[in-house]
Amino acid sequence: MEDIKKIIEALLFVSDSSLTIDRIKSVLALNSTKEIQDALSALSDEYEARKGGFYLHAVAGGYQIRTRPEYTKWIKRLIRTKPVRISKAAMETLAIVAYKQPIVRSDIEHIRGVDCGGILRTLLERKFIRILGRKEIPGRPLIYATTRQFLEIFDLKDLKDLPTTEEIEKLGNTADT
Amino acid sequence: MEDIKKIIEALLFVSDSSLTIDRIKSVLALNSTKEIQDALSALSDEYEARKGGFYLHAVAGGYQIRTRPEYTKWIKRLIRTKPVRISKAAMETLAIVAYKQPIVRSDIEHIRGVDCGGILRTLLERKFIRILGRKEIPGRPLIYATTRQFLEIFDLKDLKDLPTTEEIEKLGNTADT
Amino acid sequence: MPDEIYKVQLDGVFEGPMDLLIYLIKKNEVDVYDIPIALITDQYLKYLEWMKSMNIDFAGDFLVMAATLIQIKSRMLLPVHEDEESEEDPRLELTKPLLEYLQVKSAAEHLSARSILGEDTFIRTIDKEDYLTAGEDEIINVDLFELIDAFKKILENISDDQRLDLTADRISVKDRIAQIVDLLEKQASITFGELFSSDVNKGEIILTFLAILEMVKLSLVRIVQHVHTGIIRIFYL
Repeated sequence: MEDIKKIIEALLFVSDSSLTIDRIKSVLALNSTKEIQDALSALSDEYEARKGGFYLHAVAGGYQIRTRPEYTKWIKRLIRTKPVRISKAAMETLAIVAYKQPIVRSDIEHIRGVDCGGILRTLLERKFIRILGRKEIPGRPLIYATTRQFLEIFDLKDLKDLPTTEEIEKLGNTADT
Repeated sequence: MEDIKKIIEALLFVSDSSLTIDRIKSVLALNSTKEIQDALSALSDEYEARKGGFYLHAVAGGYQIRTRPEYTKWIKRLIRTKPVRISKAAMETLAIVAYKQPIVRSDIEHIRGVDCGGILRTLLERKFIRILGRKEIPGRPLIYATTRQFLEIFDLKDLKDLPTTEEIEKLGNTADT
Repeated sequence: MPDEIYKVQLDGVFEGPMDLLIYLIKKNEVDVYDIPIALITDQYLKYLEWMKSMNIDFAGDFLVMAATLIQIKSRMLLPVHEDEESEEDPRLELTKPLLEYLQVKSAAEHLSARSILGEDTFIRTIDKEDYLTAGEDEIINVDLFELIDAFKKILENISDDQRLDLTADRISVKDRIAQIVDLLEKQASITFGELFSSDVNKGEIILTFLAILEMVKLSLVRIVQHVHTGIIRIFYL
Protein backbone atom coordinates (compact mmCIF):
# COMPACT_ATOMS: atom_id res chain seq x y z
CA MET A 1 0.00 0.00 0.00
CA GLU A 2 2.76 2.44 0.98
CA ASP A 3 4.48 1.74 -2.30
CA ILE A 4 1.40 2.10 -4.43
CA LYS A 5 0.87 5.51 -2.90
CA LYS A 6 4.38 6.61 -3.87
CA ILE A 7 4.07 5.26 -7.39
CA ILE A 8 0.75 7.03 -7.83
CA GLU A 9 2.29 10.23 -6.53
CA ALA A 10 5.08 9.96 -9.10
CA LEU A 11 2.49 9.33 -11.83
CA LEU A 12 0.34 12.29 -10.77
CA PHE A 13 3.47 14.42 -10.61
CA VAL A 14 4.49 13.82 -14.21
CA SER A 15 1.08 13.62 -15.84
CA ASP A 16 0.03 16.73 -17.73
CA SER A 17 -3.64 15.80 -17.60
CA SER A 18 -5.82 14.36 -14.90
CA LEU A 19 -5.51 10.63 -14.23
CA THR A 20 -8.58 8.44 -13.92
CA ILE A 21 -8.61 5.54 -11.53
CA ASP A 22 -8.96 3.21 -14.52
CA ARG A 23 -5.82 4.63 -16.05
CA ILE A 24 -3.87 4.16 -12.84
CA LYS A 25 -5.23 0.64 -12.58
CA SER A 26 -3.97 -0.23 -16.02
CA VAL A 27 -0.53 1.30 -15.48
CA LEU A 28 -0.12 -0.55 -12.18
CA ALA A 29 -1.74 -3.70 -13.61
CA LEU A 30 -3.97 -3.81 -10.56
CA ASN A 31 -7.49 -5.12 -10.25
CA SER A 32 -8.54 -3.42 -7.06
CA THR A 33 -10.11 0.01 -7.40
CA LYS A 34 -10.28 0.34 -3.66
CA GLU A 35 -6.55 0.17 -3.13
CA ILE A 36 -6.05 3.05 -5.56
CA GLN A 37 -8.86 5.07 -4.04
CA ASP A 38 -7.35 4.61 -0.60
CA ALA A 39 -3.92 5.71 -1.83
CA LEU A 40 -5.42 8.78 -3.49
CA SER A 41 -7.27 9.86 -0.39
CA ALA A 42 -4.21 9.22 1.76
CA LEU A 43 -2.23 11.49 -0.58
CA SER A 44 -4.93 14.14 -0.51
CA ASP A 45 -5.00 14.04 3.29
CA GLU A 46 -1.24 14.37 3.44
CA TYR A 47 -1.24 17.38 1.13
CA GLU A 48 -3.97 19.01 3.20
CA ALA A 49 -2.15 18.37 6.44
CA ARG A 50 1.16 19.85 5.26
CA LYS A 51 -0.54 22.74 3.44
CA GLY A 52 2.27 23.08 0.94
CA GLY A 53 2.30 24.68 -2.48
CA PHE A 54 0.11 22.03 -4.11
CA TYR A 55 -2.98 19.87 -3.51
CA LEU A 56 -4.79 16.92 -5.04
CA HIS A 57 -7.60 18.08 -7.27
CA ALA A 58 -10.45 15.87 -8.47
CA VAL A 59 -11.47 16.89 -11.97
CA ALA A 60 -13.33 15.36 -14.88
CA GLY A 61 -13.48 11.95 -13.32
CA GLY A 62 -9.77 12.01 -12.57
CA TYR A 63 -7.12 13.35 -10.27
CA GLN A 64 -4.44 15.93 -10.74
CA ILE A 65 -1.81 17.62 -8.61
CA ARG A 66 -2.27 21.35 -8.83
CA THR A 67 -0.59 24.35 -7.32
CA ARG A 68 -2.76 26.13 -4.77
CA PRO A 69 -4.57 29.15 -6.22
CA GLU A 70 -3.13 31.44 -3.55
CA TYR A 71 0.27 31.10 -5.24
CA THR A 72 -0.91 31.81 -8.78
CA LYS A 73 0.24 35.39 -8.43
CA TRP A 74 3.83 34.25 -7.85
CA ILE A 75 3.69 31.64 -10.57
CA LYS A 76 2.60 34.29 -13.04
CA ARG A 77 5.56 36.38 -12.02
CA LEU A 78 7.84 33.44 -12.59
CA ILE A 79 6.45 32.67 -16.01
CA ARG A 80 6.30 36.28 -17.14
CA THR A 81 9.78 37.31 -16.08
CA LYS A 82 12.80 36.16 -18.02
CA PRO A 83 13.58 33.95 -19.93
CA VAL A 84 11.93 35.99 -22.63
CA ARG A 85 9.01 34.27 -24.20
CA ILE A 86 7.53 35.14 -27.52
CA SER A 87 4.76 33.69 -29.67
CA LYS A 88 5.59 31.70 -32.76
CA ALA A 89 4.02 34.29 -35.05
CA ALA A 90 6.02 37.03 -33.37
CA MET A 91 9.22 35.01 -33.77
CA GLU A 92 8.57 34.64 -37.48
CA THR A 93 7.94 38.35 -37.88
CA LEU A 94 11.01 39.17 -35.83
CA ALA A 95 13.12 36.84 -37.99
CA ILE A 96 11.95 38.63 -41.13
CA VAL A 97 12.77 42.04 -39.66
CA ALA A 98 16.16 40.79 -38.45
CA TYR A 99 17.20 39.38 -41.82
CA LYS A 100 15.55 41.84 -44.17
CA GLN A 101 15.92 45.07 -42.27
CA PRO A 102 15.30 47.88 -43.01
CA ILE A 103 11.87 46.68 -44.07
CA VAL A 104 8.35 48.10 -44.35
CA ARG A 105 5.24 46.41 -43.02
CA SER A 106 3.78 45.59 -46.42
CA ASP A 107 6.94 43.62 -47.30
CA ILE A 108 6.75 41.69 -44.05
CA GLU A 109 3.12 40.92 -44.68
CA HIS A 110 3.92 39.92 -48.23
CA ILE A 111 6.35 37.29 -46.93
CA ARG A 112 4.19 36.04 -44.08
CA GLY A 113 0.98 36.32 -46.06
CA VAL A 114 -0.96 37.65 -43.09
CA ASP A 115 -1.59 40.95 -41.32
CA CYS A 116 1.23 41.78 -38.90
CA GLY A 117 0.03 45.06 -37.38
CA GLY A 118 -0.65 43.70 -33.92
CA ILE A 119 2.54 41.68 -33.81
CA LEU A 120 4.68 44.62 -34.93
CA ARG A 121 3.14 46.73 -32.18
CA THR A 122 3.99 44.07 -29.61
CA LEU A 123 7.55 43.78 -30.91
CA LEU A 124 7.89 47.56 -30.74
CA GLU A 125 6.52 47.64 -27.20
CA ARG A 126 8.95 44.95 -26.14
CA LYS A 127 11.73 46.92 -27.83
CA PHE A 128 12.77 44.06 -30.11
CA ILE A 129 12.30 46.31 -33.12
CA ARG A 130 12.24 50.06 -33.71
CA ILE A 131 11.00 52.47 -36.35
CA LEU A 132 13.83 53.82 -38.47
CA GLY A 133 11.78 56.34 -40.42
CA ARG A 134 9.37 56.46 -43.33
CA LYS A 135 9.92 55.23 -46.85
CA GLU A 136 9.41 57.86 -49.54
CA ILE A 137 6.86 55.92 -51.50
CA PRO A 138 3.11 56.51 -51.65
CA GLY A 139 1.64 56.18 -48.20
CA ARG A 140 5.07 56.84 -46.61
CA PRO A 141 5.09 53.54 -44.73
CA LEU A 142 7.14 53.07 -41.54
CA ILE A 143 10.49 51.33 -41.85
CA TYR A 144 11.36 48.74 -39.20
CA ALA A 145 14.71 47.46 -37.91
CA THR A 146 15.91 45.54 -34.87
CA THR A 147 17.16 47.23 -31.71
CA ARG A 148 20.23 46.98 -29.52
CA GLN A 149 18.08 45.07 -27.04
CA PHE A 150 17.36 42.53 -29.75
CA LEU A 151 21.08 41.86 -30.02
CA GLU A 152 21.36 41.52 -26.26
CA ILE A 153 18.47 39.09 -25.97
CA PHE A 154 19.83 36.86 -28.70
CA ASP A 155 23.32 37.18 -27.37
CA LEU A 156 24.71 38.69 -30.57
CA LYS A 157 27.58 41.15 -30.72
CA ASP A 158 26.20 42.76 -33.86
CA LEU A 159 24.00 41.90 -36.80
CA LYS A 160 26.94 40.32 -38.59
CA ASP A 161 26.79 37.61 -35.94
CA LEU A 162 23.43 36.46 -37.24
CA PRO A 163 24.00 33.23 -39.13
CA THR A 164 23.60 33.89 -42.85
CA THR A 165 21.00 32.03 -44.81
CA GLU A 166 23.70 30.02 -46.55
CA GLU A 167 25.01 28.91 -43.18
CA ILE A 168 21.54 27.95 -42.09
CA GLU A 169 21.07 25.93 -45.23
CA LYS A 170 24.50 24.35 -44.94
CA LEU A 171 23.53 22.99 -41.57
CA GLY A 172 21.19 20.91 -43.62
CA ASN A 173 18.27 18.98 -42.40
CA THR A 174 17.91 17.48 -39.01
CA ALA A 175 19.81 14.25 -38.80
CA ASP A 176 18.04 11.20 -37.51
CA THR A 177 18.98 10.60 -33.95
CA MET B 1 9.33 31.74 6.38
CA GLU B 2 6.58 29.13 6.25
CA ASP B 3 4.93 31.06 3.46
CA ILE B 4 8.09 31.51 1.43
CA LYS B 5 8.61 27.77 1.55
CA LYS B 6 5.13 27.18 0.15
CA ILE B 7 5.53 29.75 -2.57
CA ILE B 8 8.88 28.28 -3.58
CA GLU B 9 7.33 24.81 -3.64
CA ALA B 10 4.61 26.08 -5.96
CA LEU B 11 7.24 27.72 -8.19
CA LEU B 12 9.32 24.55 -8.32
CA PHE B 13 6.18 22.66 -9.25
CA VAL B 14 5.49 24.71 -12.35
CA SER B 15 8.98 25.55 -13.57
CA ASP B 16 10.18 23.58 -16.58
CA SER B 17 13.83 24.35 -15.91
CA SER B 18 15.82 24.30 -12.71
CA LEU B 19 15.35 27.44 -10.61
CA THR B 20 18.37 29.34 -9.42
CA ILE B 21 18.31 31.11 -6.10
CA ASP B 22 18.70 34.41 -7.96
CA ARG B 23 15.65 33.69 -10.02
CA ILE B 24 13.58 32.88 -6.94
CA LYS B 25 14.88 36.04 -5.31
CA SER B 26 13.73 38.19 -8.20
CA VAL B 27 10.30 36.54 -8.40
CA LEU B 28 9.74 36.94 -4.66
CA ALA B 29 11.35 40.40 -4.68
CA LEU B 30 13.48 39.30 -1.75
CA ASN B 31 16.98 40.38 -0.85
CA SER B 32 17.92 37.57 1.47
CA THR B 33 19.61 34.57 -0.09
CA LYS B 34 19.68 32.80 3.25
CA GLU B 35 15.91 32.75 3.64
CA ILE B 36 15.56 31.05 0.26
CA GLN B 37 18.34 28.61 0.97
CA ASP B 38 16.71 27.70 4.28
CA ALA B 39 13.35 27.17 2.61
CA LEU B 40 14.93 24.97 -0.05
CA SER B 41 16.73 22.79 2.44
CA ALA B 42 13.59 22.54 4.57
CA LEU B 43 11.71 21.35 1.48
CA SER B 44 14.43 18.88 0.61
CA ASP B 45 14.40 17.49 4.16
CA GLU B 46 10.63 17.14 4.06
CA TYR B 47 10.73 15.25 0.77
CA GLU B 48 13.42 12.97 2.14
CA ALA B 49 11.47 12.34 5.34
CA ARG B 50 8.23 11.43 3.59
CA LYS B 51 9.99 9.47 0.84
CA GLY B 52 7.28 10.17 -1.69
CA GLY B 53 7.37 9.96 -5.46
CA PHE B 54 9.66 12.96 -5.92
CA TYR B 55 12.65 14.76 -4.42
CA LEU B 56 14.50 18.07 -4.65
CA HIS B 57 17.49 17.88 -6.95
CA ALA B 58 20.32 20.40 -7.30
CA VAL B 59 21.23 20.70 -10.99
CA ALA B 60 22.45 23.26 -13.56
CA GLY B 61 23.17 25.78 -10.83
CA GLY B 62 19.60 25.61 -9.54
CA TYR B 63 16.93 23.38 -8.04
CA GLN B 64 14.34 21.14 -9.61
CA ILE B 65 11.77 18.66 -8.32
CA ARG B 66 12.26 15.29 -10.01
CA THR B 67 10.67 11.88 -9.73
CA ARG B 68 12.65 9.29 -7.84
CA PRO B 69 14.43 6.88 -10.18
CA GLU B 70 12.75 3.86 -8.56
CA TYR B 71 9.45 4.85 -10.20
CA THR B 72 10.81 5.32 -13.72
CA LYS B 73 9.42 1.97 -14.84
CA TRP B 74 5.88 3.00 -13.90
CA ILE B 75 6.17 6.48 -15.36
CA LYS B 76 7.29 5.05 -18.67
CA ARG B 77 4.20 2.88 -18.69
CA LEU B 78 2.07 5.98 -18.20
CA ILE B 79 3.64 8.43 -20.59
CA ARG B 80 4.58 6.81 -23.83
CA THR B 81 6.50 9.81 -24.99
CA LYS B 82 9.38 9.55 -27.37
CA PRO B 83 12.37 8.64 -25.26
CA VAL B 84 15.25 11.10 -25.20
CA ARG B 85 17.36 8.59 -27.14
CA ILE B 86 20.33 10.23 -28.71
CA SER B 87 22.22 8.44 -31.46
CA LYS B 88 25.85 7.44 -30.97
CA ALA B 89 26.98 9.95 -33.58
CA ALA B 90 24.99 12.74 -31.92
CA MET B 91 26.33 11.79 -28.50
CA GLU B 92 29.91 11.91 -29.82
CA THR B 93 29.34 15.32 -31.36
CA LEU B 94 27.73 16.54 -28.15
CA ALA B 95 30.67 15.21 -26.13
CA ILE B 96 33.09 17.12 -28.36
CA VAL B 97 31.12 20.34 -27.91
CA ALA B 98 30.83 19.76 -24.16
CA TYR B 99 34.54 19.15 -23.66
CA LYS B 100 36.03 21.50 -26.23
CA GLN B 101 33.61 24.44 -26.10
CA PRO B 102 33.61 27.07 -27.45
CA ILE B 103 34.23 25.20 -30.71
CA VAL B 104 33.60 25.72 -34.43
CA ARG B 105 32.15 23.12 -36.74
CA SER B 106 35.34 22.43 -38.69
CA ASP B 107 37.14 21.49 -35.47
CA ILE B 108 34.35 19.10 -34.53
CA GLU B 109 34.49 17.52 -37.96
CA HIS B 110 38.24 17.29 -37.78
CA ILE B 111 37.96 15.16 -34.64
CA ARG B 112 35.11 12.97 -35.84
CA GLY B 113 36.41 12.74 -39.39
CA VAL B 114 32.92 13.15 -40.86
CA ASP B 115 30.43 15.85 -41.73
CA CYS B 116 28.42 16.96 -38.69
CA GLY B 117 26.02 19.55 -40.16
CA GLY B 118 22.84 17.55 -39.73
CA ILE B 119 23.78 16.43 -36.25
CA LEU B 120 24.63 19.97 -35.13
CA ARG B 121 21.25 21.09 -36.37
CA THR B 122 19.54 18.36 -34.38
CA LEU B 123 21.50 19.24 -31.27
CA LEU B 124 20.58 22.91 -31.75
CA GLU B 125 16.95 22.00 -32.24
CA ARG B 126 16.92 19.93 -29.09
CA LYS B 127 18.59 22.82 -27.28
CA PHE B 128 21.55 20.73 -26.16
CA ILE B 129 23.86 23.22 -27.84
CA ARG B 130 23.60 26.86 -28.87
CA ILE B 131 25.36 29.34 -31.13
CA LEU B 132 27.65 31.56 -29.09
CA GLY B 133 28.74 33.92 -31.84
CA ARG B 134 31.40 33.91 -34.51
CA LYS B 135 35.08 33.21 -34.37
CA GLU B 136 37.25 36.05 -35.63
CA ILE B 137 39.13 33.99 -38.19
CA PRO B 138 38.69 33.92 -41.97
CA GLY B 139 35.17 32.90 -42.83
CA ARG B 140 33.97 33.96 -39.36
CA PRO B 141 32.53 30.53 -38.55
CA LEU B 142 29.82 30.06 -35.93
CA ILE B 143 30.91 29.04 -32.47
CA TYR B 144 29.00 26.35 -30.57
CA ALA B 145 28.65 25.69 -26.85
CA THR B 146 26.36 23.63 -24.63
CA THR B 147 23.19 25.04 -23.07
CA ARG B 148 21.82 25.12 -19.57
CA GLN B 149 19.35 22.50 -20.69
CA PHE B 150 22.27 20.21 -21.51
CA LEU B 151 23.29 20.40 -17.85
CA GLU B 152 19.74 19.61 -16.75
CA ILE B 153 19.30 16.65 -19.11
CA PHE B 154 22.62 15.08 -18.20
CA ASP B 155 22.30 15.83 -14.51
CA LEU B 156 25.29 18.15 -14.15
CA LYS B 157 25.58 20.95 -11.61
CA ASP B 158 27.83 22.88 -13.97
CA LEU B 159 30.39 22.18 -16.69
CA LYS B 160 33.06 21.55 -14.08
CA ASP B 161 30.90 18.65 -12.93
CA LEU B 162 31.86 16.80 -16.12
CA PRO B 163 34.59 14.29 -15.36
CA THR B 164 37.87 15.07 -17.11
CA THR B 165 38.84 12.84 -20.00
CA GLU B 166 41.60 11.34 -17.83
CA GLU B 167 39.07 10.46 -15.15
CA ILE B 168 36.84 8.82 -17.74
CA GLU B 169 39.75 6.85 -19.13
CA LYS B 170 40.64 5.55 -15.71
CA LEU B 171 37.04 4.45 -15.21
CA GLY B 172 37.02 2.85 -18.65
CA ASN B 173 40.25 0.98 -18.11
CA THR B 174 39.15 -0.54 -14.86
CA ALA B 175 35.86 -1.55 -16.43
CA ASP B 176 37.63 -3.20 -19.35
CA THR B 177 39.79 -5.46 -17.25
CA MET C 1 37.39 -11.42 -43.81
CA PRO C 2 34.14 -10.97 -45.79
CA ASP C 3 32.26 -13.02 -43.21
CA GLU C 4 33.55 -10.87 -40.42
CA ILE C 5 32.61 -7.75 -42.29
CA TYR C 6 29.16 -9.10 -42.77
CA LYS C 7 28.89 -9.51 -39.05
CA VAL C 8 30.07 -5.96 -38.52
CA GLN C 9 27.47 -4.82 -40.97
CA LEU C 10 24.77 -6.13 -38.68
CA ASP C 11 26.00 -3.84 -35.94
CA GLY C 12 25.53 -0.86 -38.21
CA VAL C 13 27.56 0.82 -40.91
CA PHE C 14 30.61 2.68 -39.71
CA GLU C 15 29.89 6.30 -39.06
CA GLY C 16 33.16 7.47 -40.59
CA PRO C 17 36.75 6.49 -41.32
CA MET C 18 37.76 6.98 -37.69
CA ASP C 19 35.08 4.59 -36.54
CA LEU C 20 36.29 1.97 -38.98
CA LEU C 21 39.93 2.43 -37.99
CA ILE C 22 39.13 2.03 -34.33
CA TYR C 23 37.15 -1.08 -35.06
CA LEU C 24 40.10 -2.57 -36.96
CA ILE C 25 42.54 -1.68 -34.18
CA LYS C 26 40.32 -3.25 -31.55
CA LYS C 27 39.65 -6.33 -33.67
CA ASN C 28 43.35 -6.95 -34.27
CA GLU C 29 44.11 -6.16 -30.63
CA VAL C 30 46.96 -3.88 -31.57
CA ASP C 31 48.48 -0.95 -29.73
CA VAL C 32 47.38 2.50 -30.91
CA TYR C 33 50.95 3.66 -30.23
CA ASP C 34 52.39 0.93 -32.45
CA ILE C 35 49.95 0.37 -35.28
CA PRO C 36 50.93 -2.35 -37.79
CA ILE C 37 50.25 0.03 -40.64
CA ALA C 38 50.50 -2.48 -43.49
CA LEU C 39 47.95 -4.81 -41.92
CA ILE C 40 45.51 -2.07 -40.97
CA THR C 41 45.78 -0.36 -44.36
CA ASP C 42 45.13 -3.66 -46.08
CA GLN C 43 42.02 -4.41 -44.02
CA TYR C 44 40.79 -0.84 -44.35
CA LEU C 45 41.01 -0.97 -48.15
CA LYS C 46 39.33 -4.38 -48.22
CA TYR C 47 36.46 -2.99 -46.27
CA LEU C 48 36.06 -0.09 -48.70
CA GLU C 49 36.07 -2.56 -51.60
CA TRP C 50 33.46 -4.62 -49.88
CA MET C 51 31.28 -1.54 -49.34
CA LYS C 52 31.62 -0.71 -53.02
CA SER C 53 30.66 -4.25 -54.03
CA MET C 54 27.62 -4.08 -51.80
CA ASN C 55 26.66 -0.75 -53.36
CA ILE C 56 26.83 0.97 -50.00
CA ASP C 57 27.34 4.69 -50.38
CA PHE C 58 30.19 6.02 -48.33
CA ALA C 59 31.43 9.54 -47.77
CA GLY C 60 34.55 10.90 -49.45
CA ASP C 61 36.11 11.04 -45.98
CA PHE C 62 36.72 7.29 -46.26
CA LEU C 63 38.81 7.82 -49.39
CA VAL C 64 40.79 10.66 -47.82
CA MET C 65 41.68 8.36 -44.94
CA ALA C 66 42.63 5.60 -47.38
CA ALA C 67 45.05 7.98 -49.08
CA THR C 68 46.51 8.97 -45.71
CA LEU C 69 47.00 5.32 -44.75
CA ILE C 70 48.72 4.48 -48.02
CA GLN C 71 50.96 7.50 -47.68
CA ILE C 72 51.99 6.54 -44.14
CA LYS C 73 52.58 2.97 -45.25
CA SER C 74 54.91 4.10 -48.03
CA ARG C 75 56.78 6.45 -45.71
CA MET C 76 57.30 3.55 -43.33
CA LEU C 77 58.93 1.60 -46.16
CA LEU C 78 61.54 4.27 -46.77
CA PRO C 79 64.91 3.39 -45.25
CA VAL C 80 65.60 5.27 -42.03
CA HIS C 81 68.97 6.98 -42.05
CA GLU C 82 71.05 6.89 -38.91
CA ASP C 83 71.35 10.64 -38.82
CA GLU C 84 67.62 11.17 -39.11
CA GLU C 85 66.83 9.58 -35.82
CA SER C 86 64.97 12.62 -34.66
CA GLU C 87 62.43 12.33 -37.45
CA GLU C 88 58.88 11.70 -36.29
CA ASP C 89 57.27 8.31 -36.66
CA PRO C 90 54.94 8.84 -39.66
CA ARG C 91 52.27 6.90 -37.79
CA LEU C 92 51.94 9.75 -35.30
CA GLU C 93 49.76 11.45 -37.89
CA LEU C 94 47.29 8.67 -37.19
CA THR C 95 47.93 8.06 -33.49
CA LYS C 96 47.15 11.57 -32.31
CA PRO C 97 43.69 11.88 -33.90
CA LEU C 98 42.89 8.28 -32.98
CA LEU C 99 43.66 8.91 -29.33
CA GLU C 100 41.61 12.05 -29.39
CA TYR C 101 38.71 10.23 -31.00
CA LEU C 102 38.95 7.42 -28.47
CA GLN C 103 38.69 10.03 -25.73
CA VAL C 104 35.60 11.47 -27.38
CA LYS C 105 34.08 8.02 -27.61
CA SER C 106 34.61 7.41 -23.89
CA ALA C 107 33.24 10.84 -23.07
CA ALA C 108 30.16 10.08 -25.18
CA GLU C 109 29.73 6.75 -23.42
CA HIS C 110 30.03 8.49 -20.10
CA LEU C 111 27.33 10.99 -21.08
CA SER C 112 25.02 8.18 -22.20
CA ALA C 113 25.54 6.40 -18.91
CA ARG C 114 24.50 9.38 -16.83
CA SER C 115 21.05 9.66 -15.34
CA ILE C 116 19.20 11.31 -18.20
CA LEU C 117 16.23 13.58 -17.66
CA GLY C 118 13.22 12.27 -19.55
CA GLU C 119 14.71 8.79 -19.52
CA ASP C 120 15.71 7.93 -15.97
CA THR C 121 14.04 10.71 -14.08
CA PHE C 122 11.22 13.09 -14.89
CA ILE C 123 9.99 16.54 -14.11
CA ARG C 124 6.47 17.85 -14.21
CA THR C 125 5.11 18.85 -17.58
CA ILE C 126 2.59 21.58 -17.11
CA ASP C 127 0.54 23.64 -19.43
CA LYS C 128 1.79 27.19 -19.05
CA GLU C 129 -1.37 28.45 -20.75
CA ASP C 130 -3.22 27.81 -17.49
CA TYR C 131 -1.30 30.67 -15.99
CA LEU C 132 -1.25 33.06 -18.92
CA THR C 133 -4.14 35.39 -19.41
CA ALA C 134 -3.28 36.84 -22.80
CA GLY C 135 -4.58 34.96 -25.82
CA GLU C 136 -1.11 34.43 -27.23
CA ASP C 137 -0.61 31.35 -29.35
CA GLU C 138 2.09 28.76 -28.89
CA ILE C 139 4.75 30.30 -26.68
CA ILE C 140 8.39 29.56 -27.28
CA ASN C 141 11.52 30.47 -25.42
CA VAL C 142 13.62 33.04 -27.16
CA ASP C 143 16.81 31.56 -28.44
CA LEU C 144 18.95 32.31 -31.46
CA PHE C 145 18.17 28.95 -32.99
CA GLU C 146 14.44 29.64 -32.82
CA LEU C 147 15.02 32.86 -34.72
CA ILE C 148 17.10 31.12 -37.39
CA ASP C 149 14.63 28.31 -37.59
CA ALA C 150 11.73 30.73 -38.02
CA PHE C 151 13.61 32.42 -40.84
CA LYS C 152 14.59 29.14 -42.46
CA LYS C 153 10.95 28.13 -42.58
CA ILE C 154 10.11 31.45 -44.20
CA LEU C 155 12.90 30.99 -46.73
CA GLU C 156 11.47 27.68 -47.77
CA ASN C 157 8.35 29.49 -48.83
CA ILE C 158 9.82 32.32 -50.87
CA SER C 159 11.26 32.33 -54.38
CA ASP C 160 14.98 32.18 -55.14
CA ASP C 161 15.37 35.67 -56.59
CA GLN C 162 14.05 37.15 -53.37
CA ARG C 163 16.82 35.50 -51.39
CA LEU C 164 19.76 36.81 -53.38
CA ASP C 165 20.22 39.87 -51.22
CA LEU C 166 20.78 37.89 -48.06
CA THR C 167 24.51 37.47 -48.35
CA ALA C 168 26.97 38.40 -45.66
CA ASP C 169 27.81 41.68 -47.45
CA ARG C 170 24.27 42.86 -47.30
CA ILE C 171 24.13 42.07 -43.63
CA SER C 172 27.29 44.11 -43.04
CA VAL C 173 25.69 47.11 -44.71
CA LYS C 174 22.61 46.64 -42.56
CA ASP C 175 24.79 46.47 -39.55
CA ARG C 176 26.50 49.70 -40.49
CA ILE C 177 23.12 51.35 -41.03
CA ALA C 178 22.13 50.32 -37.53
CA GLN C 179 25.33 51.82 -36.14
CA ILE C 180 24.82 55.09 -37.98
CA VAL C 181 21.22 55.28 -36.81
CA ASP C 182 22.44 54.73 -33.26
CA LEU C 183 24.73 57.73 -33.66
CA LEU C 184 22.05 59.85 -35.27
CA GLU C 185 19.58 59.01 -32.55
CA LYS C 186 22.02 60.51 -30.11
CA GLN C 187 23.02 63.65 -32.01
CA ALA C 188 20.50 64.21 -34.84
CA SER C 189 23.22 65.07 -37.36
CA ILE C 190 26.75 63.99 -38.09
CA THR C 191 29.49 65.13 -40.46
CA PHE C 192 31.05 62.93 -43.09
CA GLY C 193 34.38 63.44 -41.44
CA GLU C 194 33.13 62.09 -38.13
CA LEU C 195 31.63 59.08 -39.82
CA PHE C 196 34.74 58.09 -41.71
CA SER C 197 37.38 59.04 -39.20
CA SER C 198 37.11 55.77 -37.34
CA ASP C 199 37.27 53.68 -40.49
CA VAL C 200 40.74 52.35 -40.87
CA ASN C 201 40.58 50.17 -43.94
CA LYS C 202 39.16 50.59 -47.38
CA GLY C 203 36.55 47.90 -46.89
CA GLU C 204 35.13 49.69 -43.88
CA ILE C 205 34.96 52.99 -45.75
CA ILE C 206 33.14 51.37 -48.64
CA LEU C 207 30.77 49.75 -46.17
CA THR C 208 29.98 53.06 -44.50
CA PHE C 209 29.49 54.67 -47.88
CA LEU C 210 27.15 51.91 -49.05
CA ALA C 211 25.23 52.25 -45.81
CA ILE C 212 24.78 55.99 -46.33
CA LEU C 213 23.64 55.46 -49.91
CA GLU C 214 21.12 52.89 -48.76
CA MET C 215 19.90 55.28 -46.07
CA VAL C 216 19.47 58.07 -48.57
CA LYS C 217 17.56 55.74 -50.83
CA LEU C 218 15.31 54.84 -47.93
CA SER C 219 14.94 58.54 -47.11
CA LEU C 220 16.24 57.94 -43.64
CA VAL C 221 18.71 60.77 -43.93
CA ARG C 222 19.31 63.94 -45.83
CA ILE C 223 22.80 64.92 -46.90
CA VAL C 224 23.72 68.62 -46.98
CA GLN C 225 27.00 70.25 -47.95
CA HIS C 226 27.89 73.62 -46.47
CA VAL C 227 28.45 76.19 -49.21
CA HIS C 228 31.48 77.79 -47.56
CA THR C 229 33.18 75.14 -45.44
CA GLY C 230 32.47 72.25 -47.76
CA ILE C 231 31.60 70.09 -44.77
CA ILE C 232 29.09 67.40 -45.61
CA ARG C 233 26.56 66.80 -42.89
CA ILE C 234 24.03 63.99 -42.58
CA PHE C 235 20.69 64.76 -40.96
CA TYR C 236 18.40 62.18 -39.45
CA LEU C 237 14.88 62.58 -40.81
